[in-house]
Amino acid sequence: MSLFLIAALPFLGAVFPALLIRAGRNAAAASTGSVTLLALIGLLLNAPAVLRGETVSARLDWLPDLGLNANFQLDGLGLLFAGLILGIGLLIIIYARFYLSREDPMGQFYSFLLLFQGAMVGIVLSDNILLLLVFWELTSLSSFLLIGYWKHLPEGRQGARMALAVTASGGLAMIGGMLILGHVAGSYDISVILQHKELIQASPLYAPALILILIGAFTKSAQFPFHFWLPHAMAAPTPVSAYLHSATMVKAGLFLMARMWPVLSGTELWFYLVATTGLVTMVLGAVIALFKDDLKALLAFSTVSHLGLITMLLGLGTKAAAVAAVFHIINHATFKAALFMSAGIVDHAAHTRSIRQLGGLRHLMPVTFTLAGIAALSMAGIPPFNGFLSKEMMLEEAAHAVWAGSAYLLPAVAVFGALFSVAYSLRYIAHVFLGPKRHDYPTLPHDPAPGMWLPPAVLVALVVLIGLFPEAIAAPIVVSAADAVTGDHHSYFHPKLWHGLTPALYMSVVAVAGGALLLMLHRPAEGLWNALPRPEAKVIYDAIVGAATRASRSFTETLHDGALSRYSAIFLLFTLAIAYYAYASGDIGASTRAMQPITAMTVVGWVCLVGSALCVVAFHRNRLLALVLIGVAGLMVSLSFNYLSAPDLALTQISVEVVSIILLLLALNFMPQETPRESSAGRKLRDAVLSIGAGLGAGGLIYALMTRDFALPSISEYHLANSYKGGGGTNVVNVILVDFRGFDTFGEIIVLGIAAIIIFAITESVLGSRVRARLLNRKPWYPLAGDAHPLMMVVATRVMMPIALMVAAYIFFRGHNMPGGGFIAGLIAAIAVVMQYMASGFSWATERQGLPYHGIIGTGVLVAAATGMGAWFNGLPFLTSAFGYVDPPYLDEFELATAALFDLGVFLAVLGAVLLALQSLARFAWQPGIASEHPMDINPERDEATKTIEGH
Amino acid sequence: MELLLASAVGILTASGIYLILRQRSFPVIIGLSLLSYAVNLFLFATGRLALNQPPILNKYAEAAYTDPLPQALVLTAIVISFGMTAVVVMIALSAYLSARNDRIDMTDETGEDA
Amino acid sequence: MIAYAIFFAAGCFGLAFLMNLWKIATAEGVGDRVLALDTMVINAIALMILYGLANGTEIFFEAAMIVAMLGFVSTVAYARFMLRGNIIE
Amino acid sequence: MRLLSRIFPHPYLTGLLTLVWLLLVNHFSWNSLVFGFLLGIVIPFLTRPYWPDRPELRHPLKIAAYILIVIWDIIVANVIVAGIVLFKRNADRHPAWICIPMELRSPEAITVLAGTITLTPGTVSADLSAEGHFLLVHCLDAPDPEAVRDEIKDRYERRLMEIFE
Amino acid sequence: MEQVLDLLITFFLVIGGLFGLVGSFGLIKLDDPMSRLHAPTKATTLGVGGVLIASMLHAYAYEGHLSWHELLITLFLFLTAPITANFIAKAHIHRHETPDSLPLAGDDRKWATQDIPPDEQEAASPPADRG
Amino acid sequence: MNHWIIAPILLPAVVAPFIIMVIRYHRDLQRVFSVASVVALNLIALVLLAQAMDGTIGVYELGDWPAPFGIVLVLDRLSAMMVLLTTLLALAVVLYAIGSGWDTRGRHFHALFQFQLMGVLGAFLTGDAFNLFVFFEVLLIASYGLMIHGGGATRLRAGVQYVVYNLLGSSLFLIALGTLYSVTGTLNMADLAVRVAELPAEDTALLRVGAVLLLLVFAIKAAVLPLHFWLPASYANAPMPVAALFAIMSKVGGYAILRMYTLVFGPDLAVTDGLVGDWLLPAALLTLAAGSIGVLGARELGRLVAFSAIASMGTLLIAISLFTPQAATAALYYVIHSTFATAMMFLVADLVIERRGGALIPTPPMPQGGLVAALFFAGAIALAGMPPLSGFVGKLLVMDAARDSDQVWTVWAVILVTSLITIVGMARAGSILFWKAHDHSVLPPDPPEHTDDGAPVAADLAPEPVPGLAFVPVFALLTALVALTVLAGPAMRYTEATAAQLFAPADYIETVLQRPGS
Ligand code: NA
Ligand code: NA
Repeated sequence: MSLFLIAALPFLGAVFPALLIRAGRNAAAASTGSVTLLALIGLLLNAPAVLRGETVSARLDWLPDLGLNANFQLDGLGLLFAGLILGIGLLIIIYARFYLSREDPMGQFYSFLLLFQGAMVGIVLSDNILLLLVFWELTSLSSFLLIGYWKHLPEGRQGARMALAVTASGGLAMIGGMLILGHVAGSYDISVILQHKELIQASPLYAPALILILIGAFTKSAQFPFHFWLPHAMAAPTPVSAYLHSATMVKAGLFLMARMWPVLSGTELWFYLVATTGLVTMVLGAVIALFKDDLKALLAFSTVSHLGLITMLLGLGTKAAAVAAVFHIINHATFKAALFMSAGIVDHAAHTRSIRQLGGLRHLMPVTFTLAGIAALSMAGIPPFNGFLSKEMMLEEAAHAVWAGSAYLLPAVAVFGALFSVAYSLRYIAHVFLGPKRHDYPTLPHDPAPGMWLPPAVLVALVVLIGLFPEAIAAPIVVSAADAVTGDHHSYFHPKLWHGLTPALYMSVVAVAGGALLLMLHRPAEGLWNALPRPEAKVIYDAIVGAATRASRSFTETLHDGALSRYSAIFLLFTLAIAYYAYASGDIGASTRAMQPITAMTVVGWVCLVGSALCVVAFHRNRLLALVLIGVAGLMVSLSFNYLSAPDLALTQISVEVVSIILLLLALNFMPQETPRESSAGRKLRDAVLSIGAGLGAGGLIYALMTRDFALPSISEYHLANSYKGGGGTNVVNVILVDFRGFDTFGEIIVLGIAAIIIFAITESVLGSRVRARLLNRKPWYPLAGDAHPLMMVVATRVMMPIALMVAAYIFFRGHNMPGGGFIAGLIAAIAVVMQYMASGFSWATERQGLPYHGIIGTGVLVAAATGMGAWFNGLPFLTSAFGYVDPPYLDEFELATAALFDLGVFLAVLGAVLLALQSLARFAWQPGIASEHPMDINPERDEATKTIEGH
Repeated sequence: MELLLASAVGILTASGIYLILRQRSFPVIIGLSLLSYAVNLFLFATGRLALNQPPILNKYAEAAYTDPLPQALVLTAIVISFGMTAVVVMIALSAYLSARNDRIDMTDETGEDA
Repeated sequence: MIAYAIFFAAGCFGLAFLMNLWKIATAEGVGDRVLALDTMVINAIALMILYGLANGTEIFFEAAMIVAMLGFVSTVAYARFMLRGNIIE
Repeated sequence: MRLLSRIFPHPYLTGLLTLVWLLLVNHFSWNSLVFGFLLGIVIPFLTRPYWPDRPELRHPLKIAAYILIVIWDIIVANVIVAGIVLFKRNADRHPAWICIPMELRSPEAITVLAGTITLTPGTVSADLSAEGHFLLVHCLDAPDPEAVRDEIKDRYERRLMEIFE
Repeated sequence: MEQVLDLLITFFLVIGGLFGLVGSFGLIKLDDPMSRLHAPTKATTLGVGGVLIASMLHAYAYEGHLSWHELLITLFLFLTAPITANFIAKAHIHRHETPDSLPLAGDDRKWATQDIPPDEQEAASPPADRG
Repeated sequence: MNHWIIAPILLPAVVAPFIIMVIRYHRDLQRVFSVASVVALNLIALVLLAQAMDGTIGVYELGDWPAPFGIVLVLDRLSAMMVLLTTLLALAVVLYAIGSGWDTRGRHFHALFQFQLMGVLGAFLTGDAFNLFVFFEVLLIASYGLMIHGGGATRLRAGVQYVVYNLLGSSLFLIALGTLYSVTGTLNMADLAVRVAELPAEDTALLRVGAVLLLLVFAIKAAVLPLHFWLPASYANAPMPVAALFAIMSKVGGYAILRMYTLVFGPDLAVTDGLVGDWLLPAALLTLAAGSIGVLGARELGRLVAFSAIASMGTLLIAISLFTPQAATAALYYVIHSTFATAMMFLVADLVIERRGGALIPTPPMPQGGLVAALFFAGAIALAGMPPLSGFVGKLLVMDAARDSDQVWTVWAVILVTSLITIVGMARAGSILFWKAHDHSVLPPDPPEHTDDGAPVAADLAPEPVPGLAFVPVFALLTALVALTVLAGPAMRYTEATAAQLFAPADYIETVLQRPGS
């Protein structure tokens, strides 16, 4: 079967349990099992070739430019691991079916399990380290899900997060290492990398790459000092512990070290990093395991210890050690998985995992006792079980290893570790199964259904058989795996139960005897152990993460506390700094333009403009006054435009000014009339400095610009030259607006339209909220004057408004050739209407004649758009203008231009937008029933009329 | 003349910025309109200054014209900044009415976790 | 002669401008300031016309006209605000 | 007739607007006249909801006379006011409020009167009475308020009565 | 003829300038708010008027055609000046005058500005000094 | 005459006013037209992509005025890609807005939505600097409306901040453009490129100021530290679907930087030497750091996602600021990922908030918790850059691209460490939101008392969600991420070609400045 399919099957299969769970737990389990079985069969179909020494591979380009490709290969090592993963996986699936209770969502469980399985298979089949990284991180994620499977358990959630944090960080480190490695080797394909041992080990980047990769491996395989996450992962359901955290995932680190063994191993650095770490881990794990009362904790630390053992073997760097490592990987997987399952059975049956509450179970659970016993003896390294064989090989290798010049240190420590592992293994038997039967089990335990003890039974059978006939059963796979690791053919592998009185034998006798002795001294030893001060890894971890979280929270919330004024200050400071840097780092030539004369009149204008601006600042607390002063400033700006040959701008500025002020006054009516004094002196100083800086910046920049000529002639010369010929207008500004750059104007009226509908929308939502009630019975800030609609104003408006509209029309029509245009005309027309609103009141006016503001805006934009699209029918681009001259009888000829139509759109959009905005604001004050039925409050004529009517 | 205009732009900018850094929404809005004056004058002046040379073509006589392009740009800018002012006024008003508070900073709340 | 006259008139209105600004800066209360602003607007109209006269062009006329027409709108708006708060009730 | 008044809600206004258009264009041409006239019809038609009742003008011709008088008064008034402003010490001035009872009733007439008062001799029409029958006028310098009141009533209101009512 | 026109133009310009100046000067010199209101509403109006007439004559003298549109501005000013004055006066009355400080409004008893509808009398905050 | 180029701008510009005037009061019709328009936009975008695919550059001279005197729209690989990206995102967002009923919690949602699209698409297509400003303003003002859609005191206050800050930005934009025009005398980007290259070397200071100010403007949109402060409050308080749409808005900033500083102020241009890279890369690194720290520190889901958006902008800007074709390739790939991932996460956040509120404190289990949790998990994986989703590929690409930079170690360290921080933060949030809910100790929270007066009264603005529909776009975005991962090869070939086109601007300039035909 194709490797792609083998790797993909679990992922594809992951959907089945999630769906089939509706069809029942058996269906879910069956589907999961069959998927796994299928993959296993697929794998075994490839086995013969692999055992023959071939390498099966399947390659698919995924991201060739990056070198990340879906390249898979299957060699001995891959076959071994894949076999473990799928084989044990199958047993776990069966076991879990009976282990999980009805409350547990089993579909989810099996889906996660299959995801994990797929990721794991992916790791061991990858021939591309980037691809391997993908699967690597996936195992972290899926194990996160599986550990947190029991959501209601806090230790489950915390364990999951801890495991994720540790393994993921390792994975991230590994990304760095792998990128370096691939860079050095010139490829990310493992098969290629393995060719370049010398190149890689010679590279200066070897050390960082190795360290980063090892961090990845160590975290995954729970090597000291990253071992602490594994015991907390035991909060997961026992099948998960058995599968991920003893048999497979924690072996991924070992797999990686084995994978990279040919290129990375054999250096001092490798030896001291890997061997030492392994050794320390092995001893530490063993010691801690002895003093754990929780069955699973005991097994967890024993796992840590055995992983350390294997790591050490790989670290030694000798081929024989590598072979031993491979062999022990198999053996550990068998007996440890069996032990976990038995622990699960005990937990299930006795509703406790605490050794202190157990003992004497052999009478109640003979089957479990037998299985657990054999597995534990194998773990202890007692003949004739497989654990004995690999431990012998380990001790053999340790015996010949020289650490920092000392020939004894490493063997001694190894024995010490082995001794402890004997002790805890025996304790697992003695304190749980042996001894007198107790009467205080939480519930009376009994052997479980076969479905639950058969899986471990299968593994235990392997434990025994491998122990008895290693050559027959284990040799082929071990050899081919070892070949894959060491890179030579037919590695030496001839384990025997008895091969004479070797140092290894003495060492293991010492270990067994010492172990047994130590177990008898367990009580005092425990007292001693508890007396020892030892750092609790979880406490430290929690402290670190907690501190990090608090730190980042306070960092974030201090900087992003919503103080806009600080945000703006930072923005200004940064801008000034960068701009100054840009300026200072460039060269500036001398000014090239003659300046315009300074006349008395301009000085007066300057004084007024600047004076009004400064007054605004000085008096800004009185908000109404600030608005008056803004009005002055606006007037002065408009005069400046006029003086500097920009009549169009002057017109626009002045009309915009009026509308803005009306808008602001409408808003101010509902806001506080005074701004309180609340800035500290320091704050004011800061702001003053910043503003002056900004002022100097802007002023200096524009001065420098004005006093220099264009480096190259401006494109506006073309506009001047073609405005009349091509645009049909003599007001170049207007022609630019409606023709050369009509598209800008199109966008601009849309901005206005949007502004208006936003204002409308806000009004709607505010008036639709609780605010409305408060608005309805709000009291004015100050007592109001009488005579809301004074007679004189009303009468004057009746004349002024039509005239204003007339002026608007005039401004509109002349715009193309003289200052003016649709925009200004629109504003004037709007102001004319507003005049009416101010005179007789909004409600009266709208009751007399409601204007469809939305419609006007929409029409405006659509007219402009339609005008633009008109050009399409001549096969010309959007907004291409056309104009011609009409010569009617009796009258002089006049011009017709599509630009005028476009300008009409502008006119309408502006008119509608301004009115909709003002109307929305007016609605805040509008209260039902106040609509006066008369245009003016006081009207003697009207009163007389009514009197005479009453008279008759 | 250039000096006067530049200094005016500078002072308008400074005044505007100072108000924008205040703590209540209304002065900030006032500051924004002062700033928009400054920016409009700035943009306008990038066409260089000319007296009595409005870009209205004279069909009959050769005449000098000031640069019309910045004027068109400023017109667009004025319109847009008007729209923006309208919107910000409205939002500020609604914010004040809804929150009974016209502070521009939201530090009075525990984070901004709305 | 006319040139001098224009210069004289402009001088007067310029001076008037400064007086208005002075009033705006020093007056107590808003009412007087609005009045001063209104005056300023009217003076501005005069100045625009004079500028047109001085340059012999009518291009600046519309600006003056619009100011004349709209200047009073903002003045009325300010006053209405002082009277009624809501200017288009 | 009704149709006519519907199309021409305010004939005087139409005339005024046409004139305004011609002034705007600032040189006479038939185009302008026609176009201005059209607008002069269209615009009042659009705005007539805001000017429901059409004012009655009894003697339109007397308007001209009135305008001339007012213009003359304005000129005189300005000289006087200038004199007061420039040469009279504030202490010597006698500012005063005066209340003017009006016979005029139509809002248009009242407005014209008030406007005239404001534009002429040191007087500003400040406010209207609650029922609109009295005008509150402020005098810049009026040693004898009664005289001022009588002059206003005699010189302006009487003429306006002739024109409007 | 030229000279006459020039003289006229000059005359109107000078008059205009002076009146404009006086108007704004009055704004500063006069010591009570209502009196200040007189100066601009008239003097300034005439000041602008003078300039406008000058401008019309100037057009006649130098562009050869009579320019009428200055009349528009005059029209606008005459139309609007009373309104602004009226409003500013009302604002003043509202904020600074009491019924006792004004003459009695005949039979109508109250002046419009002080004739406040009962439901609008009480305010959120006590009227502070708001000029 | 090929009018396709302007279609994506005109269509929404016409649909929106139509919605405003004709069907203002017909919610369902509005929905129909809005969706129809977005679907049409997608088709148009595909056509444009097909046109740009082979590397030809399309120019549309508005008003038939030759460049540089008129405004031109330019279609190249980059703009085509960004346009399609936008329309795809828009489809997901508009469907979600309808499905969740968000579009009915205030007025004119669909009109504003269309205008927003118009602005964004215009910004991607225009070849004129000032026109770019106009489209920035269009998209900004529309975004103001969308950001405060639905009202509510806090949202409105955040809205004020958002608007004010961006108004500062707009002012800066005008100053920058003015400066550039005043020095070069042109506004057309291609013409700018030509003229900038011809500038005398002894008179560069003013141009440099203009160039750097422009960069700052774009940096604001791209939320580059320390100009990012506007983002968290705005995004966190905006309606989540709107925030999802905003995912493309920050990309506009990135796009503009990439466009302007390859076309006009190219990396090897002497005049603007050392203006960009010198500080943009460090700033980008800090942005990434600040973002991930914010993720870890967040108390509230909306802010968590907002900060992860900042982080992903940081990663993007790292790639951009390297200014090499390889880095640009990575950046463009990452743009796609970041847009979809951020948007998806905002939508998921909305699913969560609608069910149990946004505060990161344990509450009882929510309806459809499993499904939402799965989606959250996927989104978190994508944003944290974990396998198997495109974030991982993108991260690898960026790191790989940084290899030749002398900052390589810093870049790698920052990227890897921040990924870890993000992972921890996301795990924390997910565990609180979805696992802790099942803890037996968790009690339902007290009903919040009404502090928020601005909130619309439920009665008159009751949302009418189409429950199933809300999940569709979320899954669609997830699918997009998966597709982007699986098809990373083809995708990267396109971005590679795009980057190549960007770094060889001669063709662009040539095509724009001479009229096709003549
Ligand atoms: Na004004
Ligand atoms: Na403005």
